Amino acid sequence: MKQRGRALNSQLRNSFSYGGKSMRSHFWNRSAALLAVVAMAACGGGGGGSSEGAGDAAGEAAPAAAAVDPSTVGTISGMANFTGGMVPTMEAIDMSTEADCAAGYGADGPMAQNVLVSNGGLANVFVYLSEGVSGAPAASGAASLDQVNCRYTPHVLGVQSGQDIAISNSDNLLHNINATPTENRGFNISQPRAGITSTQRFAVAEVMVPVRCDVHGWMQAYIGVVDHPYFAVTGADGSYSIANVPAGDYTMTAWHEEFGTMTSSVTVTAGGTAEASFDYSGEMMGADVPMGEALVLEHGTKRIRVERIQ
Amino acid sequence: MAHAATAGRVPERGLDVYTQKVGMWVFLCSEVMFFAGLIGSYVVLRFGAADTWAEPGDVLNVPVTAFNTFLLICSSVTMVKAFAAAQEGDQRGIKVWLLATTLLGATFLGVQVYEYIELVLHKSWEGSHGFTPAAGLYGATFFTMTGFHGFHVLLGVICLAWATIRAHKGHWGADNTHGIEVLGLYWHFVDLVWIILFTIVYLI
Amino acid sequence: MSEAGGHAASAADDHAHEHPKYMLIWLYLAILTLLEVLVAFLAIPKWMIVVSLLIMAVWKALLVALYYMHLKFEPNRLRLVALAPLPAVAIMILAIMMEYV
Amino acid sequence: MATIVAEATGQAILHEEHEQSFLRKYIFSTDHKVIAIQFLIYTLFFLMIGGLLAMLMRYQIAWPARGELPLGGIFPETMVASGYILPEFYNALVTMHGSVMVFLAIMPMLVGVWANYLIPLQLGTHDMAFPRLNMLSFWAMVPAGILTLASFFVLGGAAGAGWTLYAPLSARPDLTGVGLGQILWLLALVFIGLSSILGSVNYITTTINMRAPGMTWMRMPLTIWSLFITAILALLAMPVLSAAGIMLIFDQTIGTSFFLPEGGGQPLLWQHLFWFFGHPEVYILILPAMGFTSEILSVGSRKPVFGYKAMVLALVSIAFLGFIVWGHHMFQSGMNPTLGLAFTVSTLFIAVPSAIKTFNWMGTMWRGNLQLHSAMLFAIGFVAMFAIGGLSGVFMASTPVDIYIHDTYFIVAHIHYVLFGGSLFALFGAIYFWYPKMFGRVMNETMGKIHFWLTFVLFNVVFFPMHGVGMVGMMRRIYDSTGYAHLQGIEDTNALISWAAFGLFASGFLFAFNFFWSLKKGKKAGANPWNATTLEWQTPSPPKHGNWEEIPVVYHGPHEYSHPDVEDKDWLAQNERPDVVSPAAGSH
Amino acid sequence: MDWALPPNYSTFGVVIDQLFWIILVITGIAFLLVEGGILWFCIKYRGREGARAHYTHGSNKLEIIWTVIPAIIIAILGAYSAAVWQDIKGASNRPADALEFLVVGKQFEWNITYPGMDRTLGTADDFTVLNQFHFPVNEDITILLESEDVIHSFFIPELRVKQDAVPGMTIPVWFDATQTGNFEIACAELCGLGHYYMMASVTVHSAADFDAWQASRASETAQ
Repeated sequence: MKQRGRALNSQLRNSFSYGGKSMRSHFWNRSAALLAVVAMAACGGGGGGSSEGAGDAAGEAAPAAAAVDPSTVGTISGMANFTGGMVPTMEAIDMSTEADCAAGYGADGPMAQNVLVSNGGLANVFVYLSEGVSGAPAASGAASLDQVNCRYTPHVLGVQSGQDIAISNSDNLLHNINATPTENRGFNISQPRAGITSTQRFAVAEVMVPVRCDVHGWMQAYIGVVDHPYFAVTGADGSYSIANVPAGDYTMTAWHEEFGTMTSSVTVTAGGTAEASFDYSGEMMGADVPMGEALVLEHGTKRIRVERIQ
Repeated sequence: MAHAATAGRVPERGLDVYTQKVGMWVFLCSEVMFFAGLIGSYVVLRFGAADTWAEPGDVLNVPVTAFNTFLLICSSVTMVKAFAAAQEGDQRGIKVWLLATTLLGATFLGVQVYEYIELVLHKSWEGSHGFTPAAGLYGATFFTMTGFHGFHVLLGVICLAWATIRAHKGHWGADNTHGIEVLGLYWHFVDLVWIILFTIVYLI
Repeated sequence: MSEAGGHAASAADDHAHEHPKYMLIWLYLAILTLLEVLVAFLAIPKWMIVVSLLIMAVWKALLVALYYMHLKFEPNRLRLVALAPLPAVAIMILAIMMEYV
Repeated sequence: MATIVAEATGQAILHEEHEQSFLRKYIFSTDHKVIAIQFLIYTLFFLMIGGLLAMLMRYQIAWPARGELPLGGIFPETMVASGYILPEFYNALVTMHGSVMVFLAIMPMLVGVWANYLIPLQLGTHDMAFPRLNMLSFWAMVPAGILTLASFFVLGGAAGAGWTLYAPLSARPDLTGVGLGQILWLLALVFIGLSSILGSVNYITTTINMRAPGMTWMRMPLTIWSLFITAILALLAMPVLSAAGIMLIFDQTIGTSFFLPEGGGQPLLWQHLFWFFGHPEVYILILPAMGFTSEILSVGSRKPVFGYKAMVLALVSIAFLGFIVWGHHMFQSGMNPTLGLAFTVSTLFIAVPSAIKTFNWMGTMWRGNLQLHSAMLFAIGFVAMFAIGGLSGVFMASTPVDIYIHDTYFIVAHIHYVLFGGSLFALFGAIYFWYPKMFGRVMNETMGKIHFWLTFVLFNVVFFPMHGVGMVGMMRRIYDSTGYAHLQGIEDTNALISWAAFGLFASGFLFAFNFFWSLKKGKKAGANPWNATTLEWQTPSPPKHGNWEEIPVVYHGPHEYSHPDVEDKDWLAQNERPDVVSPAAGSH
Repeated sequence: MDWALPPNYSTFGVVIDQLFWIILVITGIAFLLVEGGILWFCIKYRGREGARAHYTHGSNKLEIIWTVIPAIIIAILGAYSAAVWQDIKGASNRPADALEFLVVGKQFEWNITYPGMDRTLGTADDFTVLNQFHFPVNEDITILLESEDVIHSFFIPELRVKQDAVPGMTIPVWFDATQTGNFEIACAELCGLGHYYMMASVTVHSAADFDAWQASRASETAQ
């Protein structure tokens, strides 16, 4: 009478994969190597796969956050533009099961935040210096991630590795905060009432760490972790600005949850303002979004599938 | 009713089997249940996902393991020989047979380690490199069952080594066979489990 | 009933049966192992292989238990101890297998 | 022969006594009585820990919206934030309350303490068959306890998948946020299994082979029978749990997928293995209590146990049935419904031996001369509460009714009537009863009686309403019930339960005070303060290392009270010959 | 304090409740007998100076009586329970032409897939709604219960329905509501830190209302 087997309707199912899958294969490669070393008394073999060391070292080797000498630094600013013409319409979120949250939205009701375009500017793009940074001040202060009306504020957050992230709940109902990084240690905590705050950290650079709430399937946020303070998230108008960047040549990367990554070279001069903008076109929808795993966002009746394309 | 009539009766004497032997058999009962848990899970999981199992010999090296099985059978016979020698007070026999058992057990372990290394490093399974416990239910059940059996053999070998050392000090003899018999029971049980495992894991 | 009496009796039991057979049992076991390996690769239906392999495995296990573990020569009460877990094993495996009926 | 060997070791033990260092005598002791006392202290400690966890739960259930947990500040932010117990901590509380109580408090208290203490004494032997294994069985519990306590303070907190550890929840750290805590608890479980198996081997072997001359099977006190049957259950059930637990550890750590459907594994397999262990475990937790009760009732009523043979048969049949009823925990689990049918019938039939036992206890009290001391009160309390627990069990054994009450507070009420009203009442009784033998002094009676009445009344105020809450439909392990429409209107009941629970917990401290106070100030007890017949009372209190100068010879059954042929007293010890005590008896 | 079963809205609930009350009466009588007996004995036979207990080892006749009587009651109860269970859950009693829904449990939400206007699952007009279960009254309903991650338990107290959702399995559950109304689906199996919050609304419509609701919902999805 039972139908065993995976899928009655595979389309409806979330093809699940472990955040830790890659870690698992690491484990076996390492164990196998270890076994080989022990058994055959061969040397070498244990070389592969320690990706964590670099991040840690960078974090710790960073010089103490000395006062910034204004004569050696400049600013990067620019825009993330959407050049695709027709802006994809965002899906409505059915929050009817959480009336308190739904009440916080206007007549249109809550909408998904995957692609927010205003006057051609693309919001929620995470931009950061991906190459060329040598040494950086240690993190200071705490970044904050709030949960307001069953949505994350902000939707995309940048933090420095080791920096405190104060996660708080402004809704008087249960949210859980389930971060599933691949390089860092993940966490899955909950905040059942308003006013509860919890502090978390990510030790290693990782772009991006997906964060979701399992109670409210539509709640999704991304945290970009880099090991220097030279990052920004574009605002509602698509603009960003990164101050106090030491003069030099850099590669800059922009990340968007639907459109993937773009890179650009930028040269910062002391006291100057360098310009770096990123143009996203509509064809990039569903591009390779570098992240641990495939995400299926289920918004009540609607579903948006963001697949990682190999 | 329960008192006077039976007052003069001969007291009951347990099983008429010495306590250590009873204790070992009782312990073996729990070992049976432990392996039943593992083997039972194996049977059930395999029924549920028969298509993910390899044909005998495809992944596992049957000839090598058959040889290993033969080693364990030999170690069983040397173990009973040691017990027989003890009963007859044959000191040389005790030492030789116990040593042989220890060595055979150790060789079994060595072959098993070799087998594991070959599997983990040089076999491929379902496209991925290396046949590991993470390689589906087949790998998981294989390594769990043979691994726990191997662990039992290891414990047995350690005890046997200790018994062999004692033999060289002249500890055992016609008046002191209990230790060897009890250890033998454990060792034969390990052999017996392997007979089952070899059949269901390697050959079926 | 002194302790020496009980001891001697069981020792005498052992003496009466065991010595000549140990090597013979070993031979049986070795041959059965060889047969098992051969049967496993015969080109006959799978169920026949499984059944014959299981029979041989049980046979071997019985040989070890009865002769090497001396169950053949032990008093019934000890045999009872040794067999006690088997019903539990059977119940466990059979009931879980019911999931597939 | 066995006896002689035992006697020889006994001589050696007696000889050794003077030369032992403190460490050998009290810490790494191989004396079964010292090990029993070690177990007693260990389990009383964990009983308190388990109770404390329950108090936190009760606070949360009664006042989910209040926050302001008293002393909430002493907990780290990962457990209690802004005065609110966090759901993940609540899950850990639920899980660890069950686990600690079952595995670290009740089970080792029933078996570790009393099997160790009573088996050699009541059987008339010098010590266990394997004293060193016995020591090991205690010391295997120590890492288990340490791992359990430590698991609260590791990243992610303690195990949070329920004491039944249902996979995949227990196997997937990414779904619970609990990582190391779960693994530590499983490791603790493996140690507990080891301890329990080593203990059982000892108890069984000792009972089979080391009984005093004349101690035939049908002359063994019912305590021994129940402990013997319990040991068999533990011996056959614990290894299965160990095997399953190890597979679960592998699922978490090395990438196997025994219980994970993503890799082809089967979540239901875990449930089958767990409950194959779990149901015998339930009887492990109650059978010894039944034994103590039979013993105490007989002594307290000054009557032989009513229907001794029926009691033994009932024990044996409960043990046997215990292995074929596990499926009744899984009626709603998606198990094959036909299998459910078979389990319904076998489960209902386990009510029969339970009924036999209850009626026989009542028969024991009937026309007795009841001495209502604390131990006796707890024994009577056991019968009364066990009856309720047994009767409420009929509801869930009936599968259709179980559809509704499964996983509701009705089940919680049932298990506590059996485990608290049953096992723990009997354990309190046993402690009051054998305390004089252990420490040479009697526990204070007044405090004992106050303790009984507080416990009895508050226990019922706590757990009886849970039946009602369950009928309303309140699910188990719910952090906050106020959000459900069908659960409106039970807040007051929940608050009442919580207040009573705090009182119940507090009454435990009266017991603890009595326990320690009586060590020094209790009335001195002679060898036999209760005028009891079994062998342990025929040696000084506390007994010396080795128990007996000379192994006693047993002449008759265990509970010969008020024998008409014995004139000047109302009891006849097992090693007393009736024709010597009272020549008239010899003529039978 | 209202300790009662919630009002019943399903056909199976009638027999379940009936059985519940039957057992309550039987166990109630046994309860009074045992507790009353204990209390009576405690008072009547409390220890007195110089009294001596009645010496007896038991009575085989009594043993047989109190073995056989419970056994008979239990056997009858068992047979009746088994019959009812078979009616409710037996595979052969699965309604053939029931309206089918797919219910997928996931931490911490219930995803309900509706068959659409063609009343069949697995067709193009299926649509999925989060945490809202609507179905028509007086009609055989079968849900196919699945889980994506851990074990959940689908529990609607008023319909006397409870069934674990097990990942890797599809378990059919059928029932028939007798009145319209609004209830909740609760999760009855510990499924993680949001277990207590895993609820969904249930609306039992009249047949016409259900069609209307489905049509409006389907059109909303299509645009």
